Amino acid sequence: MSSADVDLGAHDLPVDDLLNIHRTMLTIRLAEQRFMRGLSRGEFPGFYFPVQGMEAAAVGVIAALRPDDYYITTYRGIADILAKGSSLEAVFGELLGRVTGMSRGKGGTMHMADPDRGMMLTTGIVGSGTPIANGLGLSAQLLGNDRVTGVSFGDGATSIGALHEALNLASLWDLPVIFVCHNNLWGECTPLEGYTKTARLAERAAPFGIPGLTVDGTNVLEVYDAAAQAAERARRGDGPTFLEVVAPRILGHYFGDTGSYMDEAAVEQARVNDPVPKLGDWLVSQGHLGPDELDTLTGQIADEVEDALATALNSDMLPADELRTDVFAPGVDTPR
Amino acid sequence: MSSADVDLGAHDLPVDDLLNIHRTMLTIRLAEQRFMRGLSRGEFPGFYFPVQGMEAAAVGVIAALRPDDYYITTYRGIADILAKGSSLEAVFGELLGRVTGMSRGKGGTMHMADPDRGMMLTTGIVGSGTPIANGLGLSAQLLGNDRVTGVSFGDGATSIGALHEALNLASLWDLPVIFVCHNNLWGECTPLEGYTKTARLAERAAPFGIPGLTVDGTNVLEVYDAAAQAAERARRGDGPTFLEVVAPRILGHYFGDTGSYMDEAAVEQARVNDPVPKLGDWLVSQGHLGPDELDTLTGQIADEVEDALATALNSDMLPADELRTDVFAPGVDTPR
Amino acid sequence: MASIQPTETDREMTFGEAINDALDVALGNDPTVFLLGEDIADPPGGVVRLTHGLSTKYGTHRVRATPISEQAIAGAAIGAALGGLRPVAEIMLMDFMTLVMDQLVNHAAKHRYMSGGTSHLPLTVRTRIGHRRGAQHSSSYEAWFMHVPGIKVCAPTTAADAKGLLLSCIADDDPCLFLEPTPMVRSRRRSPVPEGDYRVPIGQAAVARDGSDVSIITYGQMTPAALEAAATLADEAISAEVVDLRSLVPLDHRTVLNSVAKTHRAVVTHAAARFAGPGAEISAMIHEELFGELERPVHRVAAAFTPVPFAQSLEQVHAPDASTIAETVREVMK
Amino acid sequence: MASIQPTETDREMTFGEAINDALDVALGNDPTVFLLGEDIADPPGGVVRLTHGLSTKYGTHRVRATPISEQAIAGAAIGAALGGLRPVAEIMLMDFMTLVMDQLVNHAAKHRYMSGGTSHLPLTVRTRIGHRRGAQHSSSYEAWFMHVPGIKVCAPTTAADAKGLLLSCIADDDPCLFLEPTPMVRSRRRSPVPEGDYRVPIGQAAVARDGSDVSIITYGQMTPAALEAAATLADEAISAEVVDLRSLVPLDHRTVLNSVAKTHRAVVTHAAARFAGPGAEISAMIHEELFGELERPVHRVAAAFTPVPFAQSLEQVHAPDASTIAETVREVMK
Ligand SMILES: Cc1ncc(C[n+]2csc(CCOP(=O)(O)OP(=O)(O)O)c2C)c(N)n1
Ligand SMILES: Cc1ncc(C[n+]2csc(CCOP(=O)(O)OP(=O)(O)O)c2C)c(N)n1
Ligand SMILES: [Mg+2]
Ligand SMILES: [Mg+2]
Repeated sequence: MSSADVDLGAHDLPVDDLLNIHRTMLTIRLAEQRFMRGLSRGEFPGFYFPVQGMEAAAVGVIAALRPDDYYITTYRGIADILAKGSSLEAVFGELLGRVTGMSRGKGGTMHMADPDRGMMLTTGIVGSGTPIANGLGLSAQLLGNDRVTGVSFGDGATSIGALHEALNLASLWDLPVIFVCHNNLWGECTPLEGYTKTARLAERAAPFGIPGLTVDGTNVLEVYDAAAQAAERARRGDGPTFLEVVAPRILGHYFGDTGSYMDEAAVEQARVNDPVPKLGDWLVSQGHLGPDELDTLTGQIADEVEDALATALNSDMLPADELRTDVFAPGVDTPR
Repeated sequence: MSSADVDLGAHDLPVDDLLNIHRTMLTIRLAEQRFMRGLSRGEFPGFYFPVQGMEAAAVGVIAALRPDDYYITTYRGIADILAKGSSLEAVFGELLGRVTGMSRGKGGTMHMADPDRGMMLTTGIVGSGTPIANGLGLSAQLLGNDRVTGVSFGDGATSIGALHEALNLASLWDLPVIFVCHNNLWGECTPLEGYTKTARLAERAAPFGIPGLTVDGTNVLEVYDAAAQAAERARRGDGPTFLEVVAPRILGHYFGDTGSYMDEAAVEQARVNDPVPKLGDWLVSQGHLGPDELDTLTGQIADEVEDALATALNSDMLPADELRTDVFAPGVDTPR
Repeated sequence: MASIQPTETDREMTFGEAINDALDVALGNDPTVFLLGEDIADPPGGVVRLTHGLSTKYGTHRVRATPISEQAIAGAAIGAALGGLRPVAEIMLMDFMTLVMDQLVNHAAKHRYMSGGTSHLPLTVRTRIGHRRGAQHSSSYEAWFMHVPGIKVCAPTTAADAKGLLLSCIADDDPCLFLEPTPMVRSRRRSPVPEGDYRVPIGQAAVARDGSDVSIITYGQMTPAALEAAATLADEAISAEVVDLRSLVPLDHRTVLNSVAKTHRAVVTHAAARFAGPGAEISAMIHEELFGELERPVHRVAAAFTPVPFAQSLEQVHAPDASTIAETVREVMK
Repeated sequence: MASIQPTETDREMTFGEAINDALDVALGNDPTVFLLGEDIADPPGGVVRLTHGLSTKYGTHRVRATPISEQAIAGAAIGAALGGLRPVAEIMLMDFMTLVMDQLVNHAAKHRYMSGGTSHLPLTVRTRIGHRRGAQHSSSYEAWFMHVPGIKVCAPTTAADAKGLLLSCIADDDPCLFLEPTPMVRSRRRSPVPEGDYRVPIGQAAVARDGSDVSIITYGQMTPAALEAAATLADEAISAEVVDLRSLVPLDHRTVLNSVAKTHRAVVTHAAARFAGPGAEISAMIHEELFGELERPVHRVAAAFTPVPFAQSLEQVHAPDASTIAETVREVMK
């Protein structure tokens, strides 16, 4: 099977926007592949949580937001982070613990923050970003600006109590928050049906009076539309939306996890639905992109990725005397 | 208005059971009134969370359980505890911190446990009993007995994350647990509509595939029927039920809280629906109890209450050398 | 942000009124300050009325009653701080802080560091300790937070310090935990509190009573007991200096060490358990820094290693009081 | 429950295999034992395969994979213990223990006391520490739990102790926290572990190396570093005794004090932060109990007061290692 005969449906997004979305998705894909190749080859040490298969789920949502909107993501956040506008250098730098990383290497893989781009926080704790998103939403409400906050979390995070507290509060206060559930059907090695009887995770929002949408996360246009609708609702002051984006996991939980416990046929099906070629092929089929252009673009991005990685690898790690800075504001007498 | 013209509907419970239910409710009422009178008069120091108005909500559920079923309650637990079979002496003793208390006075008002009667734990932390109830349910499941576990919590506890984690797990594992939400329409000084947009709290159970029932908590027979149905389901191995028992609060949050922030008309209405006279009057109207018998019973129970309180007041508090016992099993070398 | 001494413009306030006043000043001066917590809006204006009147004055958008959702409260405070506000969250009691450890420890305290200093969280969490309502409503876990890099901890005793430290916490660019001892909150005693935006710097201890024979190091609810003990001891010709730490992080080592270097004897006392409690750090630090200068080992007078008992007979002997402190001081003076 | 010395029937195991073996023995011997935690069933049998094979052998009713719901896991363990079982719950990492503080501290630890001894909770919580995966996956908060009356804390270093202490925890009638350091769990080194129901008593330290000049007090992941330091120092004619605490609560004061009474010098080291860390209690205790008998103040070698940094350049200097320990010992020997 091939994804060439895919039909993403009609869409009235300007072609430039479609191309930008595609470029971002392709960048995420190539950056990830390059980084994992480096890890397998032992070019550098590190650990990594792959996003392959969820590029559309991430980019589709964030494309529907404004640059000054806020976002919170998880350890599996590279797609969100690049979509939100962080540079490849800043991402690679952080993954590698270098001073050129967006947090100068102190946060690392699971803790990327790029406040200038609205990427406010990355959590390594399942579900914990959701109550924090409410606070960002509240800040917009109290400051009287119309920024929207998106927060992504995995399907497994729906088992976490904090999410439900967050949903209730967001509903009560009509907070401009989009709860983006990246449902890849797995929490580590446990499949969705192994940890809940909830058939459709977006149902969890219903008792709180929050609209719960479920979309095909391999179709970036469908994701975009749902997110645009949620963002509009939030910006209007009508409150939160729960957006479940289903994008089956293709790789293991972390780099190095072979996913041997996953059903092969399902993984194969997920590969067929791989959102990145799906969008690329569709753009070609629609005449928005020539087949050669796609190749050229791929080459171009691969070069950018290579350059950014080289920049990161060529930059230093913080010197030991930076160990004790940034615990408190500068000048505070920090315990030894 | 009077509650005399109340209609509790037909019911096929044996009259003796009905009379026992009534006796328990009346005992709770009189015990509470006596204890609060003692507090107001300065007979003894202490603090207390009244249950007036929720006697039917508590007794109706527990009457539908077996004596060897498990229960977990909250600081507002005296109705549950007496219904589950603890003696007035053990309850007063604990409220007063005496050695005759069920926990020898170490636990006190908010921490009554009477394991011999299946009253396993009282929590002072809103919502925290619910995950623990799952464990009791699990123990029955793994030990292959058919004990059911009930856990009561307030309406305010529905805002707590732990409850939602507990619901998901109970659903997943088909645990024999009844989640009894004592909805008195208030969490401390905040009314229900002040903290959630959920119209009917039992809806919270739906996404987990748990049946959610809502009953009039001032009608003990309606409560009983719903609880009996939930208990049967649990005992059959079909899993948990969420049982919302609506019993509007009549008094303040704690003894001493005048409830000045509560709407007077609503309180008045709650008084009219007071479940204790409602059941008494109904029993009289059905001919199950003569009007004189009701008076005699009231006098009898009042005497029992008085005696039990006297016993408690006449008993000692633990001597200071018991301060450091019971931290660990006897004999463990406890830090100073 | 130097410490301002009480002036003519002082007003007599209870500890609770001083907290209310601090919040009032902060809300009045800085539009980015807002409060959130359970039952904090009018009525009732807080279960012990510490926020009374504030929602009426500043609106329920700035003094926000929340559902009973401690994790949501803490998370909202963090997010709001990220969004440019200065949230002041109330967690009713220290025992309920157990519910926000992930938000506070994993997220709030670590954020500045994890972001390499590119982002920070100016937020304050107020909570009450020493409530005396049984094992789940009375605990003192401040030692936990001392051990968490990235969060400051204040534990005032006087009304003026309560106001001055709370205003400093709110203005601070780091997460601050502000402890309010129930005995102080319940006290009807009034003492002078400076008007306006009065600040007490975080991390400065106060010598609450001068002395030369022995140093009693304490904070929060135990300071009055330490002062009472010192007064008793004065009658026995023992001159006890009382150091009120006021902040636990940063801890004012200098004031502690200066005092003990002078007296050569120290007693540390608190209402938290002794084992692995705040006094462990203080005792270790004194011994390590003033090795060879002490006449006697540091003594710790602290709560028994038990949950807080309910029975009054046990509750009374669970934590130290003026007489157990005085007794220990006499021991140390031998 | 006396400590059984390794015998002929020992088997060579890694630390991880010893834990798996302990769980296997407990499940095999006692039908009331069961395990619960995220991803603990086959496949994969635990994210680091510590429970590998157990659900296949004993069934998924006794080796239960849970949703990602730490509060529900801890609560279920408490309830199951109340119902007569001996649950062994896994919380994947110490950092996630922040989510179960209410259940563990307010409920599990206090239950025996609050019930006046009429009820108790035989439950074990296993968790990993020292994972080295950035600020939210690497923390060492064992000091918090030392300060919580009612919960025992074990921190083994060797495979044999891991097995013996875990079996003791499971058989214990009180809540026990069992710490598994990632460096040990990852280690492929095998050492002899007794077969069967081997128990190491909770609350007994081990003298991991005899010495006469100085005592290095440590536990868990730092013990190997302490031993390495001692070996290095031996070449410099410094005879360092290494005390591996093994349990933090109860803490084996006697073994510590005996050692230091002999050497008159002590260095305490751990991977937790120094300030208000476990070493604070140990240092304070040694100074207080052996006042006047020390040649030098106790030195604490511990992690910097910072969240755990990600960059290797910082991570490497964040916590102590053999060389920083040795350096401090040299200082103390001056
Ligand atoms: C509270 C908490 N518990 C456990 C973990 C360990 N853990 C890391 S990722 C993960 C699975 C999360 O699954 P999901 O939310 O579906 O996200 P995904 O990894 O699939 O993107 C788990 C259990 C954690 N980080 N936080
Ligand atoms: C986690 C937690 N937060 C706050 C409190 C303080 N508190 C005690 S009772 C109560 C209100 C609870 O309301 P609800 O659950 O409806 O029970 P009710 O008191 O009405 O029976 C609150 C907020 C607590 N005990 N636990
Ligand atoms: Mg997932
Ligand atoms: Mg209520």
